[in-house]
Amino acid sequence: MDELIKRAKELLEASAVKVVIGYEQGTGNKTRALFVEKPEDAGKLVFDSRCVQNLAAYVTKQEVKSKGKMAITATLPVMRSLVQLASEFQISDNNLVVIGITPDSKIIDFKNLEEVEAFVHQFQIEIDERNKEILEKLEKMTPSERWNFWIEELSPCIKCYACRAACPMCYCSRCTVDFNRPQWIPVQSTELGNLEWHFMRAMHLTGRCIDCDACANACPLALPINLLTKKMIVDAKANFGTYQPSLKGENVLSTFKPDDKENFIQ
Amino acid sequence: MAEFEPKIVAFVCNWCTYAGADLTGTSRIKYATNVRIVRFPCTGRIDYMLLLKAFDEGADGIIVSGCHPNDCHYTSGNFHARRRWMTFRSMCDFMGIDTRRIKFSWVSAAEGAKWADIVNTTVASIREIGPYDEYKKVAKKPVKEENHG
Amino acid sequence: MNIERRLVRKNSLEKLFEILKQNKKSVFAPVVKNGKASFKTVESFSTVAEDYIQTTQSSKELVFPRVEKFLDYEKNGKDVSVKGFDYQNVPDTVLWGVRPCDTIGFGALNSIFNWDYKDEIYNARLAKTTILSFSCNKSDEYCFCTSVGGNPGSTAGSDILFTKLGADGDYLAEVITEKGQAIVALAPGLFEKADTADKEKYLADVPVKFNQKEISERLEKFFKSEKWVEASLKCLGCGACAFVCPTCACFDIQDEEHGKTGSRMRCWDSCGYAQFTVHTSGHNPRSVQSQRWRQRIMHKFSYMPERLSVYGCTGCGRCSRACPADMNILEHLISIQEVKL
Amino acid sequence: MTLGFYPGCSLKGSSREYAESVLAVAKAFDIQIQEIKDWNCCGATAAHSLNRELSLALPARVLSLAEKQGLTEIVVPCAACYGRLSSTQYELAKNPELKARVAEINGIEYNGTTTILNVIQMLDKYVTPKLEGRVVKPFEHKVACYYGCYLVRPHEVLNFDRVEEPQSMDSLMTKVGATPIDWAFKTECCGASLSISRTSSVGKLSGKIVGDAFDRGAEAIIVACPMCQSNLDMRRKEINEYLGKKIDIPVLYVTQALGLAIGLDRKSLGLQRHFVKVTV
Amino acid sequence: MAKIGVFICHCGENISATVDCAKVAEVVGKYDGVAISVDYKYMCSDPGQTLIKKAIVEKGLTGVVVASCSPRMHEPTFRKACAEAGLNPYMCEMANLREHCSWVHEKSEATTQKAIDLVRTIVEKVKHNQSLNAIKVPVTKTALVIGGGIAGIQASLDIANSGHKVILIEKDPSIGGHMSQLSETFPTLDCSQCILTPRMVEVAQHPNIALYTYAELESIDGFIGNFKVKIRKKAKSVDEKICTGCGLCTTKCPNKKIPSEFNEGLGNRTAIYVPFPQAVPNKPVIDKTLCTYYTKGKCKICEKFCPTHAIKFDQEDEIIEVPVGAIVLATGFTVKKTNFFPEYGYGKHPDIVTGLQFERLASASGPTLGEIRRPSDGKIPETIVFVACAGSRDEAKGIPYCSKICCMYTAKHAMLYQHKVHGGKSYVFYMDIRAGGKNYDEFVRRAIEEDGVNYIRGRVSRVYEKNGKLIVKGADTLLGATPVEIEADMVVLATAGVANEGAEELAQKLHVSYDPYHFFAEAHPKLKPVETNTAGIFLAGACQAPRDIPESVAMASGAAAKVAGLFSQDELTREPLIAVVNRQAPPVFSSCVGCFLCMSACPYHAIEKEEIKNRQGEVIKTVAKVNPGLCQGCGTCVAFCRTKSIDIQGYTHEEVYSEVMALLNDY
Repeated sequence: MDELIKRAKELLEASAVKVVIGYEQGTGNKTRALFVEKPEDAGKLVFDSRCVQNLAAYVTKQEVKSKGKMAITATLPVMRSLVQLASEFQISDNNLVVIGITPDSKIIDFKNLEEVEAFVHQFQIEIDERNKEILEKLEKMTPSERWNFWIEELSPCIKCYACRAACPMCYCSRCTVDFNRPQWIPVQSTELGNLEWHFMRAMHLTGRCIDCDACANACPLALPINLLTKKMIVDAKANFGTYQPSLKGENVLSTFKPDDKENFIQ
Repeated sequence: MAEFEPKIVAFVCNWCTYAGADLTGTSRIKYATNVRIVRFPCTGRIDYMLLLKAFDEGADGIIVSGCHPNDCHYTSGNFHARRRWMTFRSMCDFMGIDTRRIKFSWVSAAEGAKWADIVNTTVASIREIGPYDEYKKVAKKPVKEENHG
Repeated sequence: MNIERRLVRKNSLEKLFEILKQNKKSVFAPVVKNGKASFKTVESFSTVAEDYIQTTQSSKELVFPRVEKFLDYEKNGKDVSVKGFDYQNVPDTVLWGVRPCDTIGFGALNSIFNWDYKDEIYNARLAKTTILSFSCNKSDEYCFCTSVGGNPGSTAGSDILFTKLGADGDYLAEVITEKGQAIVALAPGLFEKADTADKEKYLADVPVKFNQKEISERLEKFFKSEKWVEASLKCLGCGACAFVCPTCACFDIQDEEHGKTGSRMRCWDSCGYAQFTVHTSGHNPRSVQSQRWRQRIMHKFSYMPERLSVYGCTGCGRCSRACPADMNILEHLISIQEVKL
Repeated sequence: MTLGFYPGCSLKGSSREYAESVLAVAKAFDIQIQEIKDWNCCGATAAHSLNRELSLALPARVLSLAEKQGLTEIVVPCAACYGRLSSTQYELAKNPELKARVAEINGIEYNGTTTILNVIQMLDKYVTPKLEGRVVKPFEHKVACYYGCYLVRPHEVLNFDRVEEPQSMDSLMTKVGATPIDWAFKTECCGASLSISRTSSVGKLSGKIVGDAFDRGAEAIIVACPMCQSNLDMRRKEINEYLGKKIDIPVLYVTQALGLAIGLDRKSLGLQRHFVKVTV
Repeated sequence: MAKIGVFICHCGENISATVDCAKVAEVVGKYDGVAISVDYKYMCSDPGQTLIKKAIVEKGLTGVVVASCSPRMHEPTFRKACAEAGLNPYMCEMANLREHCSWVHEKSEATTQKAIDLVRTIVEKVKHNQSLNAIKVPVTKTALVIGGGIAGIQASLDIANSGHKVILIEKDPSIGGHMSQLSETFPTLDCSQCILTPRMVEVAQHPNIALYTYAELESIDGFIGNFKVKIRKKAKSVDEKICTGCGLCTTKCPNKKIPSEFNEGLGNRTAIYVPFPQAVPNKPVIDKTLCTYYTKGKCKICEKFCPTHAIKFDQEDEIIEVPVGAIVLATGFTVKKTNFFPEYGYGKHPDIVTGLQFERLASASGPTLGEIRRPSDGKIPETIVFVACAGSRDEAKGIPYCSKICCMYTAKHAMLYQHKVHGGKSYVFYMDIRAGGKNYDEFVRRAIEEDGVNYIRGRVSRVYEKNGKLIVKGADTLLGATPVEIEADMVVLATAGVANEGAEELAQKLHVSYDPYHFFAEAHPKLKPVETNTAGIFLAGACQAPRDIPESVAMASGAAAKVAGLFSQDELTREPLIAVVNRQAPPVFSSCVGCFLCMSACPYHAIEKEEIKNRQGEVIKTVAKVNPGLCQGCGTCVAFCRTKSIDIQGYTHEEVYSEVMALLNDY
């Protein structure tokens, strides 16, 4: 942690960056995002196991960007998000410095996003056992059982879009739900509105989601919406091969293989 | 009561399946009246949300059809479509949407007979499965009970 | 009328509940699901949550639902027929187990829905609602009702307020309104005479954290402050705070059309959303998040007191608990108080 | 490792030396050989011209037995047997009904999971990798590698080596010190099926083969098929009559040549059984 | 407020036989926004169209729905009619009541109901249609022709003669291609060079043609009418302007033993060389890979002897960029070479040659000055065997297709041999004789009947050398498959014609699709034989499939006609059914967030990045922009865009959405 603070200080003193994005002690024994602009404030930075919020969500935020070049303390999920964002031209080495934090909490410096990519690629994106089991349980159900499961699970959704706001990949300035000619997704928080919103959210994240669980963590009602994206990851792996964010930007839905295998088209 | 007549919407590409369906007509091959065709330039244009919309509005079944792989008028639209369908279909299945009601097929401009066959088999199978009440129940009800309305 | 004090035995609550059901009242009470308490229409007493500080969402959706259908219409060729809101079937409801910081909230909602145009649907729902609140015997660091003119045992807005006398004790029922009386009348046996029991010592201790009036005054001079940006940088711009809030009442009118038939409905909306104030021209008077955050605070602590002479905050702390980015409203209010002007 | 072994009829009769040499070499490289128990004739070459089901049932039974006896991989030294077994596996894989029918005929389950190796494939897979340093008496002779028709045909079934210009045996021979000649009859027919009925035409067909090999200076002909061997060896009298001269270059099995190179004794390789004296 | 006119066609009996047209018209007439709804016997007839035009004018219609046959049949007809009446043609849509309804269903309530649904759907669509205008893109009236073989030459000349500029690039030092290597040509046996060289000279001298030999396509960019191509002019090490082409250098070059490509390795050339005497341009180039100076660092003899000091060792590759409006691909083909056929001994024995090599032997300008002599010892072969289909039509060899020209040139070869070697014996092994074409079969018959060539129907199993003779073993399938053995002095293999090395890369460079054998793919096998799937790029000659000279020339002229047609207009007008990225008022500018996933989805590379700048010129945001010249309107990007920022005209979100709504709801 001291080293993290040291790095932040250095960057700010050398005015290599205008702002360092990290974590600070929050309320209710939570940690939360901190934006350090003065070297003397670097001391507020903390890092520990509670720091799970995906800070990459901030690098595309207008007011954060307007601060100028930024440095971000990036855990593995954050780094993955950054690579994906870079592949979608949302960030570049010119406006970002990555202070990596390895899974074993070591600080690691990167010259550029290529290095971040290389680092990220050492780790496979794997669905954790607990959720694997849940997925399997769901897959064992009959379609109707699954249908009822989701209608029930999603019915409390109040459409606050915290899931969207917390997701680094949901940086669109106009989300499909805000599109009203025609109104693709019902605005109202009804069974249908909720179903279609979460359906589409997961589809839009297919091949882009890096499984950080930010959506589920953000949900004030603790809905298991990350199961949907996890399912998509499992599928993408199975159908389209390796699953890694890549600067080459080969999204599974914007690319194809002539020999993609499927068994349902007549 | 009268036999259940499924409502089926077909989303097809202009160059292969639409033309194929034209051929079915010019060859005077008869098929069930239940299907209504919506024409797209290419399967690549077909937005999966539209398929859900069809269910929202009360479709009992859906046909999506375009050029065979490698025959796409736009060289690769159908390849993109195929990937999209693969993902869409498993997403549907995972959320419990009845994938038996969505028939995907390749029908070329020369396969008039195949088109008739696709339509007839789909109509038959949907007839057997019955109306998609599960979805309609949710879709046609804008306000939930919990809201005391 | 003056408040009538009765004693209700702890095991009589269930009886009361059953009597309410027998009298065809729909009961809206907190239920715990995956760790979160939230209001639901409940059928059996056993499902009602006992031990919770606060529900995730406020009880406002009872009178101001997420989606309120105003009317159905049907086009026949070139003419249209409309079927309006069905006031007859608004269910007779008992709101069970709300906290004083929610009941106070109804005050705010009333003034929002009645300051000029009288919102008939809202009023109809409220008229059919009897509020049985339970005062708080514990609190957490997010609570600050006492700083905004409430307190854990406040009777404001309730028809009957129950206060648990001791961990294992009976309940003091303060019957405040006729509606309250009506409930008592349904089960007179359950409401015994109460000796002068003192509820105060059983109430949670919620220290006052700031001076509300001072905040309001400061805010008027505070509009242009840099603080807003600093304070809201971590705000992600979702609507969680507004949707869980007992007094937020922003909405959006939606039409849903299916061919010749369709319906018009009122849906919750939030000033936190980037699109909330976008004009057709594309211009957005609140183009960045800090402006939206400012709007939220100003609205609750400056505009509402000024226009409606009620505060838009009950100190329930829900927004802080629900915020995915830990935007703690209490924290911000305190900091506003500390800023040199 | 254990390798299943399907000798087929010839290796038990007229071509025992082939079996001997195969086993000898296997032993030398500690490959456990386990003969398939209760095996039957593969049906070559008569069956498949007479009765399709029979021609499939016979090899299928052998393969079923291998499966049953837990032999995932078998070596089939006789090129004809190799051809029949492979074709059967190929055809049954393509045709489930037939597969079922055949299983029904044989009364044993058939999955078609066995890997079938011809002798060269076996050597390439299990011997050549370990050959380094084992060659004590390099087989320093000009040799004509003769593949015959069965070993490499039909290609879509066996998909082994180049149909018209096979190389596998040549490269194997080079590895043991021999110099393969470039000649024209690598895959010509020796007349096997006429060996008894029209011996004269065997003289003609095999004659061309031996003649060309000899003309191009071969000191020995190397084969991997008992029929080829017996024709080129046993029918040398007719061959010489046809050619009108006396040619006495020996015809060795690839395993014999290899055996010699790694210093196995001639008897264990059955060299004494040849008609044309093995001088090399 | 929409005023839609609906016109139900009976199509004689075709529709009205099973659909109650009057009822359809009546029901639809009641719908909101429908101003007029009528049925008529033949809408496409003159009175029918007049009916529509009148309604447009009198009722001031904002949209028209014609419910009749398939839009694939009459959409243009009715859109034209509407345009004539002053309605934007794209406000007219068709409901397909014939092919998709009346013809495929029996007469019934359901059929009529379906008709009503179909019409309603299109009515709702038209309500959301927008007026569209045809897209215009400027045309650069210069054509690039790639490949200087007969096809390229013909195409260049035809385009140039129609008054347009042509840039012809050829990778070799001279144009002429395979045709210049041929001796005589079938079926007339006139000398190839004699008919070709005048054309070559014409190319060199044509005022409208810029010829770059020893040059290759480096890169391409842009779209129909507006390509930008980079051409690499490989260093010739000789200054063409100074060089007089005297050829002294070539005689002096010490490096004389280089197998000549032109002579298919049967003759030699020097390191500084002119590929053949009639080469155009007739000026030498230095082969850097083999020149002693370039390889060893000293020599420069040519430089010493050059009377005009034209040798420039320091010359370097030059890259020029030129704008062109159309491209003709005429890169030709090649023939399969060594050890493709070990059993035929090719590459093992010098006297086993390819057809192309035989052409050189038979050619008066060839290494033997036209005498048929075998490469090994120069003896005149007394017996010669020709093997047709050496590789072609042979699945096992991976070439299932017919190389098409072999039957003819093999007959020609045999004929030439018989003419040149009196008393010589020639045999041709063949599968079938494919001599379709004017005077082709007669030609083959002549070879057999008059010149006594022995045709043997059967395949050759192997060719091997035995005591100085080439033994050809085969079968005669017409004589009961009896084995045949011929002792020949020489064997000629009609090896398969295959695509050039690098054809695949070139195709990818140009976004032209190609078949499994790397021949370039035509846009339509019947109706668009010279177009490719990339607008503005055309095909000529054997780069598309093996072709003989007349076909190549015809194709070249066809391609040239297409180019001339394209150049005949100053602007291209295209259907406006293309994708567009939305633009909004500042500060938003566009809802596009610039993730550019659409870029990788677009099959036509039609999506570009556009930087939106403020007055100070600072980039505010980068958004997608569709290049209207490249976009073909497939809409893949549309379905892919998360923010729904791209829409496709003619099939907009609102249009297709309202169609689905209309299909499933009552109105």
